[in-house]
Amino acid sequence: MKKMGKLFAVLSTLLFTSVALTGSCFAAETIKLGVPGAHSGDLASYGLPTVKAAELVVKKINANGGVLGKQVELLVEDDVCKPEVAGNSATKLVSDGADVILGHICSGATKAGLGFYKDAKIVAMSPSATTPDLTLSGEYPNFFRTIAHDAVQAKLQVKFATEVLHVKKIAVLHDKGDYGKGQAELARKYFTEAGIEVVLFEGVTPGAVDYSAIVTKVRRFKPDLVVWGGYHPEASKIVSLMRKKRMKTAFIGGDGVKDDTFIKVAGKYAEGVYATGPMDISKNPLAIQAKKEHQDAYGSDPGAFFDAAYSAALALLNAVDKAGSTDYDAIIKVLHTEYVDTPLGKISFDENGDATGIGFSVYRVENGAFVEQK
Amino acid sequence: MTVNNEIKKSFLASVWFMFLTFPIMVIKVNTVSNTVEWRWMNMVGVGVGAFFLSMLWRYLLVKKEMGGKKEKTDKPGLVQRVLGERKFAVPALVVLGIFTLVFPHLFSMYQTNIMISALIYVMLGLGLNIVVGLAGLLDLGYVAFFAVGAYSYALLNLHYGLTFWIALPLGGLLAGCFGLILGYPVLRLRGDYLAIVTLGFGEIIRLVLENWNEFSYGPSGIANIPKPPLFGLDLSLNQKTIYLFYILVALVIFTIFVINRLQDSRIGRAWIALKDDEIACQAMGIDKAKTKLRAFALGATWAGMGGVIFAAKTTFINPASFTIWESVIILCTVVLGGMGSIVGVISGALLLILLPEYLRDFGEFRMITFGTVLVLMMVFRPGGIVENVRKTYTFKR
Amino acid sequence: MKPILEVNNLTMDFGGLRAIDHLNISINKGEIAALIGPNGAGKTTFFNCITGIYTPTGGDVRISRDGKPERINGLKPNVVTRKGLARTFQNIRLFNSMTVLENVMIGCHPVTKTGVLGAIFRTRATRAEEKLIVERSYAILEKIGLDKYVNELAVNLPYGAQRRLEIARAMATDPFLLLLDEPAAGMNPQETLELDELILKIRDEDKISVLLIEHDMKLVMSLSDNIHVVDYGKKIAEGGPEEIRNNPVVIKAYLGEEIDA
Amino acid sequence: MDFDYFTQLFLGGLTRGSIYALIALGYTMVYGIIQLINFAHGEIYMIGAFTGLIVSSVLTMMGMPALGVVVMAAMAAVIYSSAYGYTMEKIAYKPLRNAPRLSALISAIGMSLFLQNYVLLAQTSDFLPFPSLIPDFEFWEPYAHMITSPELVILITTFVVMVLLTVLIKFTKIGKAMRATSQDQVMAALLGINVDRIISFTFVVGSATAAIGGILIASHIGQINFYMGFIAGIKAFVAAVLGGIGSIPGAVLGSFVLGWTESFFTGYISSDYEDVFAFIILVVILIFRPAGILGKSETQKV
Repeated sequence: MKKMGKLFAVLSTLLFTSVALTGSCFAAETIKLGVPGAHSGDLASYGLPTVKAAELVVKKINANGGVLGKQVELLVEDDVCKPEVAGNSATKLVSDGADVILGHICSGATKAGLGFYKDAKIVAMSPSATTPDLTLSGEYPNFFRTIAHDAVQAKLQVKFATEVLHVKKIAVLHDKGDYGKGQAELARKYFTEAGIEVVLFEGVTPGAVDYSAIVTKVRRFKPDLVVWGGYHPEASKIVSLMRKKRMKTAFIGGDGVKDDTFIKVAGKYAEGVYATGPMDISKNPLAIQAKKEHQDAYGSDPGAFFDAAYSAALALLNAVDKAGSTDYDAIIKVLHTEYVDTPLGKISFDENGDATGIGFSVYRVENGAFVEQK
Repeated sequence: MTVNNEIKKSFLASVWFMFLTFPIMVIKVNTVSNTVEWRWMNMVGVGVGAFFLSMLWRYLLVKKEMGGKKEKTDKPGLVQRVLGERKFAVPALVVLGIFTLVFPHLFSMYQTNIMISALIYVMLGLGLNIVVGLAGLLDLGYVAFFAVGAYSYALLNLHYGLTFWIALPLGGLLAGCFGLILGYPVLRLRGDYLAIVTLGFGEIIRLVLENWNEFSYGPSGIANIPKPPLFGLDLSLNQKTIYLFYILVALVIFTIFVINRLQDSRIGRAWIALKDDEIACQAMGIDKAKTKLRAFALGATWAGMGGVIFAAKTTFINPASFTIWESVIILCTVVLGGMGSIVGVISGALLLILLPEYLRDFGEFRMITFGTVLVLMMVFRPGGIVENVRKTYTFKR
Repeated sequence: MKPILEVNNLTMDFGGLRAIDHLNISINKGEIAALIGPNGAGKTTFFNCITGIYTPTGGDVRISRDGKPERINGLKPNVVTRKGLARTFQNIRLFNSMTVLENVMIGCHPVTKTGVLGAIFRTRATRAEEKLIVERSYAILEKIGLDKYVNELAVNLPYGAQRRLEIARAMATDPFLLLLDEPAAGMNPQETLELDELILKIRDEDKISVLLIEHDMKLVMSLSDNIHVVDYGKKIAEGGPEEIRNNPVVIKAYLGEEIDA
Repeated sequence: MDFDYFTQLFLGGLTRGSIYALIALGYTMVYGIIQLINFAHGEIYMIGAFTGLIVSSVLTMMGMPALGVVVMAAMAAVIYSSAYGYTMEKIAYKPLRNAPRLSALISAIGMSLFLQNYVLLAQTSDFLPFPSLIPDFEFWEPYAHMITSPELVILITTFVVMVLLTVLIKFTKIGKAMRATSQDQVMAALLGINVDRIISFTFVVGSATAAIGGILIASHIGQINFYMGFIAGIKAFVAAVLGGIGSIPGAVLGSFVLGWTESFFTGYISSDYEDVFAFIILVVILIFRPAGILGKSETQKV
């Protein structure tokens, strides 16, 4: 008899836990903000700043009484930027009852996660996934982003290159990644359409110890401009090497390059490099404040996509607040209609889920800072 | 005296580790203010931690030495004994079976989902076990075949609309052919040379998938791969996941069945002979090339089928899922579990895949814990969790 | 009578070193022959050449199992084994992670043919074959006197038993000629005596001819019908035990020059 | 013009090969002595770079002159990497000396993960700028478009390290002991060689060369990150195998062959498939020479 009792106890515990695990249906004590992204592995440096941004936003909001009278809780999940792990992180977040998602970081991981969120009716907002069809395909009504997609940047680069730099032929390099190669292909497409000759289109291996071969090759083709698709570490290696080898060819990158770390790492070699990125926000008081918060809390400057992540966190929590509940349709409606003040400016989201009000500009590194080009 | 001695040793270890971790743990350069942050508390932590851990470490090593003194026996371990006895094995399997059947209903979709991941790795582990555990060929590019399977399904579905059930054997077959293609040129290579060439092959496959956009859609991958259909029923995501779980359970059982049969057959014995002594193996009339190719092809076939399921599970694949790390992890499941042992490989796979998932609560300490577990497991149990035991025969005479 | 193994002018070079120099040896059916010579004379190399582990630089190796001669040099070891030449190794090469019985079952490999599918589905033919080789292996072990170790791991066997297991394993391949490389090395006198009986039994009951390399002269003299002596890769003498015992060339090769002085 | 291009690619490949060589030396030495693929060797190189960065930043802030900073940072990197290599061997490999070889490999993989994440947690996940410790030499300016000053320094250093290592192994007592140990551990022990000490020493020397590689590469490419050791480590390992693992001249030659292969393939065909081609070269060479270019194909004693 005693045994039966024990068995019963075990079974009921099992049942209870399983219900508890599935149960987002219970009235949540807190508003849960899921933050999935690459927090370990080679791309960790793109994922962790988003976690920090979320931490800062949540700390501030909680100190002011939270959202809808509830405290905001962070659910941080590592997806290592791998689709299959992202699927697991996504289901974990769904199971843990996340109300809104800030993530994922990489486009591939985002694609893998979105299906789960869509099914569970949860809104996701990425600060960094720039593959155009995430929003343009219309497949994911639950997806939003606080960063412009790659086509916007590519067109801007073409415009700048033809109208300001008057280039005739270009070389396109990329890092073979999801993000970088996507950018590079759009660049090739739009530059070719604009009648500019693409003399070289090649990928480099990220993490390689040396890029002198590809730099030598670029020199041989004598392009007027090198267009880079990818993140800043490889960009700074290539630019530095080009300059060290006394090449003066202009260099332009996307928002993966428009990062202060790029200037810090490339140092004097960064001078004169162009990059497209979200409109200058260095005068935006919210952005200044966010940066200061980060410096105070972590003793270093914020990393990649920090401002976009900070803004996304604000936009999401604001939407919950305005919607008055964590109801899916209500949140989506708020996101599409209401404007919110963020470090990126006053933003809202268009019918596809792309943020409006975040313009793009071309920057040039001058005296160790990105300077907006008019 | 000995106690004193031990304390002295631990003290030295403690000092050594404080020295060792000094620049990285203590100094942090603040890049904003260009000042140096001295984190002396970390050093204290390292010192105290190293002191006690080094005591524990030496105690455990001594204990292991004592245990290891015994001659290598073929006495079955606890697991085998339990499984060997019919009166334990049957109820244990029944309980396990029932638990498996109700699992997706008891736990959330997340749990089911990671269990699917774990089971895929069980399949991969068992497949690699043929190559590494039985035939003794160190394969560091196993993920290539996994990728072949996954892309077969994704592409065949995309272009020709082939369904999961047709793609499953086809993916396996294609991967098996790749196994032969790889196996052929490397027949002459042994040990670590083989390892590096297979590693290279794995990377070649991944790089081709990454670069050849027209074929594989490059790094942006292939999305919207359908999950397996069930008589045209319109299932919810949760139901589809549960269905996939059951399919996988069935496949794992099938795998266990096949490998179990193989390892005690003429083929399996030839593999083990090849692993133990290549020259003697040939002198017994066994065709080395054929035996190796068979192992490669069969192992690859399983990876291919695993790949098809993987594609169906994530519904989105890109080359990022098929890096050398995956090969390494699969190899770890085989070695950690116990080479050649089916129960061992299953436990290894479950441990290695579930551990990082459940370690999510450790947050940022997840991967460092994982690394530590790998080292500790190998130091204290180098033969793996469950060591392989050969079949015994009885004679009535 | 036609020889079952005929080696003509066999030569083996390693780089500049000639390990075997135009060696001629032939073995007749039902014969126990011995190959002796000082250390480094090229005896094991000779075995390696005729079993396919090395490809000889020159010369011919012919076998004739059923009276039909066949050239076998250059064939792979496994093919040679299938043609009926089985061997043991000087430095014991057992399959250590398998049991004694399984070691012998491996030897049955050439006489069976189950494939992957057969093994998976355990067809009737497979089951019959499995049953057959288990019984056959057990019978061989009984004959060799290792039946008490059936389920032990090979690595745990005493030294003498390991040597005999090598013989059992070789016999399982169904040879007509057994090549034994120092079968008595490391055995005590009692074990050597048993080995002597065993080899005779193999010849008389199983009709397998034997060629052995051995340093134990007592064993060689008591067993062999014919003895071949090699030194520096060349044959220096051949004949029955008595003949060899009294051959001055052999004595010189073994004991060095100073005996004459 | 075309000859110029060829020369540049040749020099680029030479630099790249030198970098691989500095890491591959450690791989090959450790392999030669205990037949272990030390998967965590790339991490030692990363730790060398990090230590160099930390020490040089602290010293620069304290106002030390540039030359002193370079010397001190390099010394610290070498000392600490060696210490890490030594400790790693004691913890993760020594207890496994008699275990199956694959177990030691898994232990090495665990160690690699541990060290990566240790640096990630204790320092940062970000890319850190690495000061270019090697200035642009003025006298070199006319040739700088061909080969930059840091590249020149890398070439020279690699050459010096290789000569020193050869001397160490060929002509010193401990070098002889190392060779003896790598041939036959048991026999070496019987001859009174302290095998444990020799193995530790091998790890120390291997780690030291990796550390030199670490700071040279870091100052060449100007940035470091906790993950930098992984790919460099794999490439160096490929190079070591290509040349014949266990052989020191082999590791160097293999590194150059790999470096040139990558450089010329990128230059004349496409960098898209640069690694594919590197691996194909590896496969082809191993098919014709299964023990690598300079490796002795050991004929097994039967």
